[in-house]
Amino acid sequence: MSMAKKECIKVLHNERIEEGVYDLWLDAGDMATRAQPGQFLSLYCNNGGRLLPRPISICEIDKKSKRIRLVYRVMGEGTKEFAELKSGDFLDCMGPLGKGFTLEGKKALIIGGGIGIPPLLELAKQLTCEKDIVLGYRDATFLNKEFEKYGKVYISTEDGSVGRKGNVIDVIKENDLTADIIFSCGPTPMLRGVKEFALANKIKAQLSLEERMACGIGACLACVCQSKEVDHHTNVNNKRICKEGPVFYADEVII
Amino acid sequence: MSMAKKECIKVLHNERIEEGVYDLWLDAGDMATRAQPGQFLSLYCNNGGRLLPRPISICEIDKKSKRIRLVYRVMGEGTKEFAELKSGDFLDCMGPLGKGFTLEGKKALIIGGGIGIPPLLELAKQLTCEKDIVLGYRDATFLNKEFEKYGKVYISTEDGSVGRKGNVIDVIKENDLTADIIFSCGPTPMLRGVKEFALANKIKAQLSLEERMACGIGACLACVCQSKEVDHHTNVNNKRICKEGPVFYADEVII
Amino acid sequence: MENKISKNNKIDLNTEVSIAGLTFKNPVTTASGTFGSGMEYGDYVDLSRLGAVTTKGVSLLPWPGNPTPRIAETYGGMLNAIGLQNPGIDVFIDRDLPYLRSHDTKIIVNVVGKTAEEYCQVVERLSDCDVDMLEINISCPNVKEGGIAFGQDATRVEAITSQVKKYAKKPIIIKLSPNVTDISETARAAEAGGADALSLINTLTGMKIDIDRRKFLLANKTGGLSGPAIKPIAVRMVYQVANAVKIPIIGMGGIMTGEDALEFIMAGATMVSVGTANFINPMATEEVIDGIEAYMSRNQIYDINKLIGCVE
Amino acid sequence: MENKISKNNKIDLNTEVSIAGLTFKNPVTTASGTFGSGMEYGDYVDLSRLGAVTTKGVSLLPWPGNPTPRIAETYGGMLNAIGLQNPGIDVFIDRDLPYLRSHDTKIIVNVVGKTAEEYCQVVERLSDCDVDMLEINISCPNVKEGGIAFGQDATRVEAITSQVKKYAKKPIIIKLSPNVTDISETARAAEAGGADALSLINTLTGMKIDIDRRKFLLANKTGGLSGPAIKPIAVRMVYQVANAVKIPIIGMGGIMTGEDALEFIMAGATMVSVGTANFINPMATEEVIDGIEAYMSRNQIYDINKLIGCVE
Ligand SMILES: Cc1cc2nc3c(=O)[nH]c(=O)nc-3n(C[C@H](O)[C@H](O)[C@H](O)COP(=O)(O)OP(=O)(O)OC[C@H]3O[C@@H](n4cnc5c(N)ncnc54)[C@H](O)[C@@H]3O)c2cc1C
Ligand SMILES: Cc1cc2nc3c(=O)[nH]c(=O)nc-3n(C[C@H](O)[C@H](O)[C@H](O)COP(=O)(O)OP(=O)(O)OC[C@H]3O[C@@H](n4cnc5c(N)ncnc54)[C@H](O)[C@@H]3O)c2cc1C
Ligand SMILES: Cc1cc2nc3c(=O)[nH]c(=O)nc-3n(C[C@H](O)[C@H](O)[C@H](O)COP(=O)(O)O)c2cc1C
Ligand SMILES: Cc1cc2nc3c(=O)[nH]c(=O)nc-3n(C[C@H](O)[C@H](O)[C@H](O)COP(=O)(O)O)c2cc1C
Ligand code: FES
Ligand code: FES
Repeated sequence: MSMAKKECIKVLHNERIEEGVYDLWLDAGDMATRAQPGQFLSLYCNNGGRLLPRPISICEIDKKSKRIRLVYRVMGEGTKEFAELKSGDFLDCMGPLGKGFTLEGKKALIIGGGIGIPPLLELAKQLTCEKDIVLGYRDATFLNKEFEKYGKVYISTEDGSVGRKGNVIDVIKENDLTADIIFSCGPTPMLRGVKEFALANKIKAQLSLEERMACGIGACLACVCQSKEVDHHTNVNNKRICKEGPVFYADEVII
Repeated sequence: MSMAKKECIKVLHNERIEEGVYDLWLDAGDMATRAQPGQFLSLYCNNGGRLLPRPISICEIDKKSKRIRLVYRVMGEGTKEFAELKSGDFLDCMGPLGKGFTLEGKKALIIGGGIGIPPLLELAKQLTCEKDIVLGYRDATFLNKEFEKYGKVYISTEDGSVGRKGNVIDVIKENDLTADIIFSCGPTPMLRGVKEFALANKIKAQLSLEERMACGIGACLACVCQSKEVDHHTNVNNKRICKEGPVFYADEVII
Repeated sequence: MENKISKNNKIDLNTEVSIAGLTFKNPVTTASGTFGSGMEYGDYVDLSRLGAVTTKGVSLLPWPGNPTPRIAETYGGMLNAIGLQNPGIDVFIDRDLPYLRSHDTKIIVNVVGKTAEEYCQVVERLSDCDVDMLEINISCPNVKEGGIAFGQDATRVEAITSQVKKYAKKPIIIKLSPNVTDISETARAAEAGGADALSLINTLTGMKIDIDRRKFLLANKTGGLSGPAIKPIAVRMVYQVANAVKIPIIGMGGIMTGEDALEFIMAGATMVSVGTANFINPMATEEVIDGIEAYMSRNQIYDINKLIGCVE
Repeated sequence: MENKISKNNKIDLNTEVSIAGLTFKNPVTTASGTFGSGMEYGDYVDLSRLGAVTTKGVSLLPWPGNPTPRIAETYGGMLNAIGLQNPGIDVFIDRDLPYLRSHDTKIIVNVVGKTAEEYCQVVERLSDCDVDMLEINISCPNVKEGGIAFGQDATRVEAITSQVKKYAKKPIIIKLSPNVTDISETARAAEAGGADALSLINTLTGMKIDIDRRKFLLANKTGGLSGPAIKPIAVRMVYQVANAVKIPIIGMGGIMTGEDALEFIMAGATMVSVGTANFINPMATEEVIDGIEAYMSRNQIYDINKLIGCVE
């Protein structure tokens, strides 16, 4: 019967790439075949005290070798546990989940902030149009070299240690970047800024949102965001980030 | 300040020696130096859902290499978890705990039943007097070869597959075994039989008892057995198996 | 798909139970609010294997629910303050019901309201629908009106039960709150009001504080605690209620495995619901059924009904 | 032993709190019944580091407690039905008290009885002893008489509090039961009766069934649930009570770490007790203190009193 299931997946590689940021490759089997940029996996902890899944976006998909790459930051006990995984260990996962990015546009602006940067890598890879890439960090950078293959990369850091001191919007304005489609993922204040910029410049924008999740598959209604229109499923102004999202058009949601 | 503590101990070896019975060697450091036959260790689970320690008696002590051997049977989820330990893994332990066997007597009868057999091995090793060893199993035997170094070994099995068909008391009676001291560990019905035999034959007997434990160090009063005299500590007819025991003289306790 | 042994077992084992004259193929249903409208789990489990599907609470009009964050993880459990978001009875009847009916399982509809009248209106709307039982949720801790306010007071439990009964053409289950001094009192009140069955427990009110931000983790401040952490409380309450009333009980609270379910059955539950476990393992419901069957075969118990309330 | 940084922190940080005119060097004490008479943990922790030691419940005469098994493990917690075994007030005064007094910590004596008179008699016997506070346990779920029966009814809570107060020369803490519909009612009743402080929560009544033997796991059938599983309920109740009364609160229920303790403090507790955690880690009390201090340094909070009830 079951087409989808929770699976025990082998860890191929797990490495610290920056203070508190880890790079994890999974032997994901069918999950890799089905995965789309912008979708996420639910990862489960080993420690029985922590029951809920941790949603982590897909950073890269290698359909040929059926591998999926995740890049995550250690935030609490669950991600701390993941940081200790070694090659050959096993991890319970479910996915790919949610609705990812829609590949579209002629000139794209990819805007990532902090740990919102990883999900944009596979997007950048799959997106064939012309693109500018703006990455905002607090201080230390990661993954930026890998983006260079896919477009021109602009960097901002809060402390000015790399690239421009400031935020992604500062970089965009300074460089007069423009596009007919924006793809963005990052902290909510940044997404608000991106939405505002997109509106002001009449650019279509796809934003990847975050919320605490329990089921990850649309059943519990934990992860809603406010939607502009009454949503078809909920019949109220709510959309489920795990199901209708995590990627939404900026004008669909109130953030 | 602390002399005693909960420690993270390295697993040297963990091997199945019989269906559901495992042999575990720990790199026990100071614990090994202090350990006495009949004492136990509190082992903690890795899975955060299972919080209480599992008491496991010490089977062998290697003071020179500071190693402790435990032999345990998989009963529930906790021991199932221990069964999966591999050399090099770490395990949280506390101990050695409780009061072990008092080495005494001129002619000893060592009587073990099932998973009560392991704690008698170190005793047999340290006890210098003459001794007969009676081991009762349900079917498959384990550790019996190792006891042969220390005395004459008699075996009973419930199904008669090895040794005499029947229980340890049958073997003792059949072979007219006698002694001035009995040391015994095993299931409660067997210990009752041993106590009865000891009383009838006026033999002093030390019995190792079992009860569910929470603290393992005498604080919670979970693990009491009924004592004949009003106990000094509790001021009622109760003794703590983890503290005054697990080894008691047969006439101290009501079982 | 299934191997021979389990096929044979199914022939030998009777897992059928009945409540209020209805027969369920096995005692396992889903806990309201944890299984969506069933559709979401259709990819993971065969809904036709379940004794029943219990739906998310449904109200007269659409409810938007509480602001986020709506959930928080706790040790061995979770808090939720969804606030009974639901699309309202019309969408439920038009969209969710036909989907559920296309499976060979019973349908239990969880009903919520802000006033006694609203409960009755939903019950009335469902009277002529093809559903099997109604579960009246008078115990949700996450909405200001209705919900738990009804469920904590025996007099009000009896009153709302008898009101709802007037409008109901289907058997009525009253879902009890565990946030009470003596659950056998509210249970007896529901029985006196004419309830056909009881379900328990709903969630226990709890709170989590984010110490770094020094703020409540949930937007709603408090939420309902569920998951394995609460199982011992739930089993105790089922045992207590089974000894206080004659009507059948649907037991829930932290069921993750067949073994957990059997504790509730032995304590006196005729059926059990799997809730939070669905989030941790989307195949949990089927695995609970498998676990119960495996226990029965292992212990040569051929009729599940022999296990109901058998603890000594 | 200690490094410089922690020495310095101690100078900079004020962890002193006060209750009923008494000053405690830090807000951490032990939960009654989980720390023996203190002696058992003396090998593992430096008792002089604790704000206070709270003793096991002590009664007039020795109590033998319940038959075994007295405990059962549950998911993220445990059930206990020790039944308040204790050697009686005489042995306590002769043996345990001098040991505790030899350490630089406050002593809180937990008092139990089967009747109101018995509580009063124990309190009277302790009047002239060198103890700091008395904690009246009217909430133990594991004894037939006294205990929880008193603690679930507001009228009786007020009555017993005022009776006990007549005999007490030391400040009185009333320990509340969580097995109630509305804990702020019993809290207000204790305050009205003259309690100097409240402690909460005692254990939640639970049950575990051994499905293989089809019997209750505990000889007493039911037991009290404690440990991290219950923390969200305890934090909620502390917050609720802090908003209902003016007297200080000692919070407990599942505290394993300094972070857990801080949740209770932010919810409104002036002190916290570490209970079940001692069984899991005998150094838990000291580690909770270390954790609180580390949080304070990290967040540059120099006075713990600023954190009491600060959640928003
Ligand atoms: C769709 C989606 C995609 C994500 N992709 C990534 C990614 O690619 N890389 C990455 O580092 N992080 C990502 N996150 C955030 C990540 O899920 C959290 O950092 C992680 O769950 C924290 O777990 P923890 O146990 O370490 O923290 P704790 O705070 O101990 O977790 C406690 C609970 O809160 C939840 N939680 C805590 N923070 C968040 C958060 N920000 N979002 C959702 N749930 C949270 C946890 O899942 C858990 O249930 C994503 C979140 C979402 C919703
Ligand atoms: C002093 C002492 C020495 C022991 N020595 C040995 C030994 O050398 N080898 C061995 O195989 N077993 C020994 N046991 C029994 C062993 O402790 C249990 O088999 C084990 O705790 C079961 O844990 P579990 O998680 O597998 O079972 P579960 O049933 O899942 O455990 C649940 C809880 O019950 C407790 N529990 C279950 N059975 C027992 C029991 N028989 N005695 C005490 N607590 C129990 C567990 O510790 C745990 O807290 C000893 C017990 C005691 C008291
Ligand atoms: C996310 C979530 C939503 C819930 N929604 C409802 C609901 O709509 N109606 C209801 O009666 N109970 C609701 N409940 C309570 C469950 O049905 C169940 O009573 C409770 O969670 C205990 O079972 P569990 O521990 O197996 O989850 C909800 C529980 C959760 C976790
Ligand atoms: C084994 C055990 C014995 C207890 N004995 C007592 C007691 O004698 N008096 C009392 O007031 N509370 C007693 N309690 C309750 C605890 O003091 C505490 O209120 C409860 O366990 C919750 O805290 P925790 O989760 O940190 O353990 C006992 C708890 C346990 C686990
Ligand atoms: S996490 Fe359950 S609906 Fe999104
Ligand atoms: S286990 Fe706590 S006193 Fe023995």
